[in-house]
Amino acid sequence: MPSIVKPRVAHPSLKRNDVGLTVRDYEGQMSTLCAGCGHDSITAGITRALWELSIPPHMIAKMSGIGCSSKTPTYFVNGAHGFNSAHGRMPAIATGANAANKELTYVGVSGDGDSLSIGLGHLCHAIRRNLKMLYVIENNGVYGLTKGQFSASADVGTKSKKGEVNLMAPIDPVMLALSIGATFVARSFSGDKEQLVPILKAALSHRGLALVDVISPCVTFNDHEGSTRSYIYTRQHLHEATESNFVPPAREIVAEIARQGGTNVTMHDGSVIHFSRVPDNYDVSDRKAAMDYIREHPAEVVTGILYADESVPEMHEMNKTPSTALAHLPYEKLCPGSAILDKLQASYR
Amino acid sequence: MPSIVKPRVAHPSLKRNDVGLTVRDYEGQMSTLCAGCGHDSITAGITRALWELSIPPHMIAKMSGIGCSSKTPTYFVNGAHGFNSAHGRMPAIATGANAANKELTYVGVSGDGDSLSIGLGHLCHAIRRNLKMLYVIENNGVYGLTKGQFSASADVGTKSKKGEVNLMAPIDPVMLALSIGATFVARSFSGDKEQLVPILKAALSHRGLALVDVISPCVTFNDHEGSTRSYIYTRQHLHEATESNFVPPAREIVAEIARQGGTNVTMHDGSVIHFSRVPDNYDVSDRKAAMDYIREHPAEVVTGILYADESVPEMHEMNKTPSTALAHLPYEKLCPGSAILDKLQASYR
Amino acid sequence: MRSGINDFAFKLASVNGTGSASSSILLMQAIFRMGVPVSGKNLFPSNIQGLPTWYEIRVNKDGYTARAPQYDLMVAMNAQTYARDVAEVRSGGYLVYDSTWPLDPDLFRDDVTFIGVPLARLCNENFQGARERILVKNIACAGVLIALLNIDEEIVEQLLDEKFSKKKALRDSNTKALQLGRNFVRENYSCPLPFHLEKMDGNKDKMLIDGNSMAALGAIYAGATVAAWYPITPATSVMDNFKSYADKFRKDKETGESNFIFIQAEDELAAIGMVIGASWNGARSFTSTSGPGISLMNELLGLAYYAEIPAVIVDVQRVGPSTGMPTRTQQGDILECAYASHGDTKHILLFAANPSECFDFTVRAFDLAEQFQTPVFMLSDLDIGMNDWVTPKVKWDDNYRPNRGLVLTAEQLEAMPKFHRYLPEEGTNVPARTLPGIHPNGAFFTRGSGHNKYGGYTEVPAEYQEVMDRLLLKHKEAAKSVPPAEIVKRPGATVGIISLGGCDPAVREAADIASKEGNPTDYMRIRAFPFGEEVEKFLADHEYCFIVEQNRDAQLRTLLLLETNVAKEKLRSVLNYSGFPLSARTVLDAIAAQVEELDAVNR
Amino acid sequence: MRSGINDFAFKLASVNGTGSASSSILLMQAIFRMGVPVSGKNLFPSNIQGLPTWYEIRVNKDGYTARAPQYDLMVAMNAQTYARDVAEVRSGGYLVYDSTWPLDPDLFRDDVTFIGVPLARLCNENFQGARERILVKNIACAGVLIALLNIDEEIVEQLLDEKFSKKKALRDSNTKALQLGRNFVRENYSCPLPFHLEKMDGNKDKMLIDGNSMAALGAIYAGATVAAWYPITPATSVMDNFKSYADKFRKDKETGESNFIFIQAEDELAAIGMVIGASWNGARSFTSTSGPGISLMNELLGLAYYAEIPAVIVDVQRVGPSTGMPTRTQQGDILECAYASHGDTKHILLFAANPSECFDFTVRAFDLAEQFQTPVFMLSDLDIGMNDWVTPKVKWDDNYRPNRGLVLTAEQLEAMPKFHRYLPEEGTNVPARTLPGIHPNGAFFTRGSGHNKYGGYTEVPAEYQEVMDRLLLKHKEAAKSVPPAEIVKRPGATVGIISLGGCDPAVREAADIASKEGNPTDYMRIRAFPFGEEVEKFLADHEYCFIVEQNRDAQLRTLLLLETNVAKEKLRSVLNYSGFPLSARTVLDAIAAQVEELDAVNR
Ligand SMILES: Cc1ncc(C[n+]2csc(CCOP(=O)(O)OP(=O)(O)O)c2C)c(N)n1
Ligand SMILES: Cc1ncc(C[n+]2csc(CCOP(=O)(O)OP(=O)(O)O)c2C)c(N)n1
Ligand code: SF4
Ligand code: SF4
Ligand SMILES: [Mg+2]
Ligand SMILES: [Mg+2]
Repeated sequence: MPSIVKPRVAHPSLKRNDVGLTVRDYEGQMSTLCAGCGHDSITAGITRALWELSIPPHMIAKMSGIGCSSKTPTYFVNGAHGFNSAHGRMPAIATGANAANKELTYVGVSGDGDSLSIGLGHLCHAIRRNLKMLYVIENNGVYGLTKGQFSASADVGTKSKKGEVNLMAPIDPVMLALSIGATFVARSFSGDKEQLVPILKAALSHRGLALVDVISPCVTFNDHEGSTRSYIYTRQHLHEATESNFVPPAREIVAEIARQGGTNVTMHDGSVIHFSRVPDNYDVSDRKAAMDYIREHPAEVVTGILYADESVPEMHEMNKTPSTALAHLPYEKLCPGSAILDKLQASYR
Repeated sequence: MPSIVKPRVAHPSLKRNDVGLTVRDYEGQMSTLCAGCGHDSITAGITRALWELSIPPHMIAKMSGIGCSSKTPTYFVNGAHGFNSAHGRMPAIATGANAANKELTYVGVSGDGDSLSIGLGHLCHAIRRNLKMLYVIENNGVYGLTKGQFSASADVGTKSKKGEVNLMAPIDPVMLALSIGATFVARSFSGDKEQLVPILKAALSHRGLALVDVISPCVTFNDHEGSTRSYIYTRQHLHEATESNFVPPAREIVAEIARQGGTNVTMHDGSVIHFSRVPDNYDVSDRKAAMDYIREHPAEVVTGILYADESVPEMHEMNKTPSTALAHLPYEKLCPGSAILDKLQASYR
Repeated sequence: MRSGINDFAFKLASVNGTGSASSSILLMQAIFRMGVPVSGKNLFPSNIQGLPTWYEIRVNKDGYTARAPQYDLMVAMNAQTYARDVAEVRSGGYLVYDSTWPLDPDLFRDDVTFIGVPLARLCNENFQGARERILVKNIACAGVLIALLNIDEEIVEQLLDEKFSKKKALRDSNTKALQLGRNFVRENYSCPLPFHLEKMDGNKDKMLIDGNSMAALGAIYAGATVAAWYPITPATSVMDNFKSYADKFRKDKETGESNFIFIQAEDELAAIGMVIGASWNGARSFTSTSGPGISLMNELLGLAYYAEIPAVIVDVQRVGPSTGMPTRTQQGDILECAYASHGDTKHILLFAANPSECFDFTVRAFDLAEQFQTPVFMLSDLDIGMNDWVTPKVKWDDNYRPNRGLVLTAEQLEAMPKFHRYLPEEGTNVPARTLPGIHPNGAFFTRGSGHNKYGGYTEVPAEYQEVMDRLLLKHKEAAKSVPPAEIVKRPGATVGIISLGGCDPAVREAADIASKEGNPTDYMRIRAFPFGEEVEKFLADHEYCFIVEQNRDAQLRTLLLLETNVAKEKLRSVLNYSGFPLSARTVLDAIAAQVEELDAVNR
Repeated sequence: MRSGINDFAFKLASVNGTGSASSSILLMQAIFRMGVPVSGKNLFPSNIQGLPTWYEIRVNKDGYTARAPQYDLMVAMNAQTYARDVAEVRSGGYLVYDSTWPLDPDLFRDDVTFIGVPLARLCNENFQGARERILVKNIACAGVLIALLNIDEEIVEQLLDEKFSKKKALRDSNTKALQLGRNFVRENYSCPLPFHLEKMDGNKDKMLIDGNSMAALGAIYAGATVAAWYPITPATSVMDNFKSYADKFRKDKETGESNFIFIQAEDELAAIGMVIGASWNGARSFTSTSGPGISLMNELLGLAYYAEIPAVIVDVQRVGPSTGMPTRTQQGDILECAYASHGDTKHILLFAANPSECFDFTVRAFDLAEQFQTPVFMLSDLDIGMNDWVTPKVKWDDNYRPNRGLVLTAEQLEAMPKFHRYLPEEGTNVPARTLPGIHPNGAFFTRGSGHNKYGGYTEVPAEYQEVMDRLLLKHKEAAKSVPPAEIVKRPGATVGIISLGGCDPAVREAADIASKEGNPTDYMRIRAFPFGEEVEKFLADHEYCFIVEQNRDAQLRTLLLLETNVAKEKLRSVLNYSGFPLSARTVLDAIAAQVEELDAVNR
């Protein structure tokens, strides 16, 4: 959460969007994440998507929980309102915020720890309410900020930095969301901005809750024994400062996932993930087909918009609220007045 | 939770199980639920299943949260240990209990409110840990004990006693569990003991967590406007004691679900549920097929054992604990002793 | 003793789920309409059907509405609890029982008059169907009481007309049942009993209503638009009522749109999260809950405190700890609310003493929450919240406008070079806030992590402390804005009684009795925390004070001890944590015992 | 002033994620092995890489290990914080900087000696690759300090040998880097500085370790078998260490089986639920967490209190409220822990003051939790938990056997007609419990709802109260079993200082200084709640007491005020809630200011 003010150089030649702003106007503070962290790439993607959609910065509400991922709202759209709340509670707080003011664009950023463990119930219920918001899970399989414990999305067989092997079945946010009726589900990879930005734009334009699971490698805690020589230095000695005390310089992993056949991407720890894209003729309106497609491709991480249904009313529609924000309704519309109170009280006898 | 001691008449002719006990020995206190509540039928089913499996009563741990359903452990196996804990936390408490003593048989009873709202995260993570236990959700679509609010399993379009219509997509515990890797998933109906008891027995014999979702009609709050004349009496007057103050006498709904074609069952509110059974050639070992089968039969409540996988290690196996209960390991096995402490401390310099 | 015209108490013992509460309420309403001050306590179990339940009704021409210490008449309709119920009748009192079956001779008492009415037989002979028979039995029983207690029949008939205006059949069977009961006693016993009712004019400007309804109405009038909650006894009916009122008063006639949103959350953590999110975004938002919910809200309450976000929490207290006794009353959440959350926190609490105050204080809770940008707890309890009280009608000033506190307008922001979230004007302790979406200059970043007065993230000690110190001053400052303690002085009093919330009727009655007995005491009813100067003064002015409250650990005393200058020895506790509403007798006995003790020491 | 041989302080300013903490610890270890009392405070940010971080090291031949008030030497390796760092050097002190790049002339100070070492250049010239260069720069810097402070080279070499026994290449580059730094200063500056190190024998029977390791070890030795937790700074390393030790000492050599289970829960609500479930079932079970976790555990802590289930919670406190400053230290959870949960509750707290006590008190926490069948909090804080302290080695008595409290055996149960869960023997307050599965006669039903002394469900006031009253007595009774306060008396003292936990070194040092200045004070270190008689006595025996603690709201003072007979005026607060460990200076200044104030009043 520390933030460092970024030097803002005005480039008069920069392209402007429909509200007259350049992409620089959608940037935030300087990131304090580890160099090369996948989350920073997602930040760049979100920045771009919001700019391309020409959403006025002050009409954006950036919501997050706690974690490295949840810090990132500081790093995009300085001119937006932000709420870095408590671990796991973002969906609940976003629900309240959205209830109060439907006029803003809600960008929720969370981590796999934040959303699949402590906040799992809230995520599922936000999905049920079909809250209109972009909900990004920056999914790295670990708890970054608390130094590398497994998250619930860690695959069976994954080794942690401490050498533990995960044996529990992962919770795949995509399958979970599909199984409980989510109306927009997508997956992407932090390193593929070409794919990510359009997905984010589609998600931001969705009628209800748009869940975007973005695989986002953690530079620092996705390493495993032996993969990186220098790590040994810090891991070796039992009696070590508990601060993660050396983070090797690393670079962001970038890869464009090929339309045909997909792409192998090597992670910081040397492991290889096969990313694929859903085929062009893929039907995003068939929930069962989406689940089938994912199950039929167990060896790869299927990316793209996996399911979208624009027919389901979002929370406000279900609740028939007026078109203006509840927060801004004039008090005169809200108070029944003394005459009604007197009448009502007269009936309590 | 109030309990009334039941008169215990000894029938010398009653059949005895392998540990020499009659089914009466597996009964509990007199139920204080509403007459006709589906939960009481499930209690009877659990009683029967435990008796048939000849599990010594004191080797049974009955775990529950809070709700009408969660009260039921008082109503079976008086001689077992019971823990009526806090709302939604049963899976967590059961996890700890199981961790401490793997030798007991864990019978978890919960409600759809208890497990699909406040306790949803704990349920999902207990499934991931594949905790060896029977986990029954007594699913009535409402919060019985707090008087009839919708639970997360209420279907779209359901009307509450107060006349509200539910618009949110339900969380189906079966689909949810299947999507996050549950190793045993079944569904049944409280009124069909013929089906329920064998399912419960299979579940109790499962290697890990066996989730059994039992549709269990709530007599009192599943009624909707107009269905039952007499209800009008209590619902009418705005200014009414908040205590649910009249509960009409009702009878348990009993129905045996036909193997072929299934069975229509009329609920207390006059609505009809079509229960079906999975076909005889149904393959319980195929997770994808299970999800498909359910999705392909949207108009009916598919019952039976829907998925079972005995190949996945349960929590203790994953953690390689000894065969005896951790709680009963002698202290001598646990304490490294002074010599090791001295040596260890000598190294901290 | 007290028994006589318009001054007696009776109790109805029954089984829950039979509709007995409805007929008890019918009687109460009738008595209320007769102009006689009345109070009713519904003592119900934590289940839905089939367990013992009681309804106590006290009538008192002088307006004392605390729980009655003993019963002149018992209506014992529950075989399961006969023995207990018989034992509770005062000597010289009466007991009504269902004589369809003979009563165990062991249960008879020489000093009590037994009135047998074959209610079951009468109903079975005259009605068909199990359902109907159960229901009408209660009405028949009401008929019995009409005769015995001289309850105005016309009023009862009118009540039934109102209740069943659209259900002729039900209306008719009710009348029939009423008459069955009434006629049987009239024919077989001399009616009315020596203590009974007579019309009077004791309920002017009063109504008969529960606190949860009034709290809900308060939220409506305060302009709350976002209600988020999770069901829990005894707080559920706050939200049930809010929803009903909102459906009635907040739906746009033309468009059918709802000028509110009502969210049943997945749990209490979510409920308070939603309230915080909505308040952050400028809506008046609230939740209602009870003890277990407060425990679960602890973490986020700290966030709201530290990030300075308004939040209104209506806490209808029940008996703790843990699940405790969910259908019994207590004042056990005082400390949990005052200091909720880890780290250094202090919250604003309001203590409502009756349904009318539930309304007033809920409205004020919203004003205070926004004025001080912090969580405000409106504390009531099961007794106030779920029982019907004879309570003054509240007045509404149509000139009232919400105090939204310092919220910058678009114009103000336009004229502002830079907005700093936590920078109050020189000499004040509450900074201005902005609402998202109002103006680009108002954008800021909210966080529960360390921040400086500009709103920036910090780990610098002085910057962190500066904000924390101001929060403390802000809380202190709120003492001037919360409802002051209510103080009743009596000439010659040197001792004070201090109490709060639902203890009020019992304490007032006790003080009156003591005064009549020559022991005048002053009385201070605490209505809010932080405490104002009047509280300090009252404490300073009295030799010692008895603090009457309904919990084991003297939580109000604790708060007074910690947050005023009072010396420890001054504060003596009178504690009742039985789960039942307080009676004047309990207060008097406890004080008498302590005074004796004090005298013994001084001697 | 204090500077001189084996009596000075220095600070290393760096960027986190560069490995600087490792080299700082290397220096501390070397100093420790030289026999010189030393303390180190790692002041790190709440992120993983790239932000300012500091490491403060104080050496003091007299064993004062509180945070040093000012620095004789600053190693300023972070350009971002130069200005701040330069300002913090004491007049007459020294500053080491990287002279690869010129220093902004504005930053120079006349009263400080600047020592430029071209560390980056040296490393770039001698090493390849960005990764290695970053790492060795810290070691080169350590070389500089070896020369300047006369740190024993042999010891450092030996430490490196131990550290890299299996990594020859790394070992070699470390030596090379060390020499680069050392040689450069030796050649360019006069070494050592006037203040520097000399071997002595000040660390006999001591070790250098952090509190979280020791708490973990305590859990191992206490026989804990079920560990459940959710990661949170600064408590995470308790569990990391528990896991490491358990893997080492608790794996069956023959079978490879683990005689423990380690569960990373989905959140803190689950973690405490697991502990309660496991304890209920007879395992020694614990969790470790920090403030936000305690808030989330509130509801279930009430369940454990009321249903009387043991539970051990290691709370490593950090700065609140809310997320606060996760990597800073505070004592802000005292009240939250003492009265956790809604309703009337009181818990047992232990306050460890150093790593050795973390071990002892964790062991005792298990004994107390089982003896009193209730949650017990072992409170430490970030400073104790995560910093390395020179702390006495603990002794282990091999005759120790866990105090499991009253647990009935199968034999006892066999001989028992009927077991009643909450029925203690006459005159005692702790009932016997049974463990599931032991014997059919031991089966009982546990609930958080109202229960009577037999364990049956109840809503009857007297039955409920009876259990609640006993719980209060039980808590009181624990005062005799918890670690008593540690009291240090000085002749002539009329004033007392009271403190707790990690304030201890600073308070001791302050008391020594005050005493030397002719102001003797007595000192009482509270080690547990409930308070024993010695606490009452100390309070009674002193005219007034200063209570030194690290939070804004005087939480220990609050607890003393509430739970002893002390008069309010006696207790005066000295508060430090900066997030940094306390120094003696802070204590002395605050006391002096208050004494002056008191004198003014008395004059
Ligand atoms: C109540 C609470 N418990 C624990 C923590 C500690 N904590 C901070 S971030 C985090 C996990 C973050 O993991 P994830 O959401 O995956 O984010 P990442 O850092 O991996 O991006 C935890 C456990 C906390 N802040 N609050
Ligand atoms: C923390 C907390 N919040 C709320 C409640 C109130 N409460 C008791 S039971 C219940 C819901 C029960 O619903 P379900 O689990 O479906 O059980 P059912 O009664 O329908 O069988 C609620 C909300 C509580 N006991 N604890
Ligand atoms: S620890 Fe991992 S997730 Fe966190 S900032 Fe560093 S690379 Fe990113
Ligand atoms: S309220 Fe419904 S769920 Fe509860 S006991 Fe009655 S019928 Fe059963
Ligand atoms: Mg993560
Ligand atoms: Mg239910």
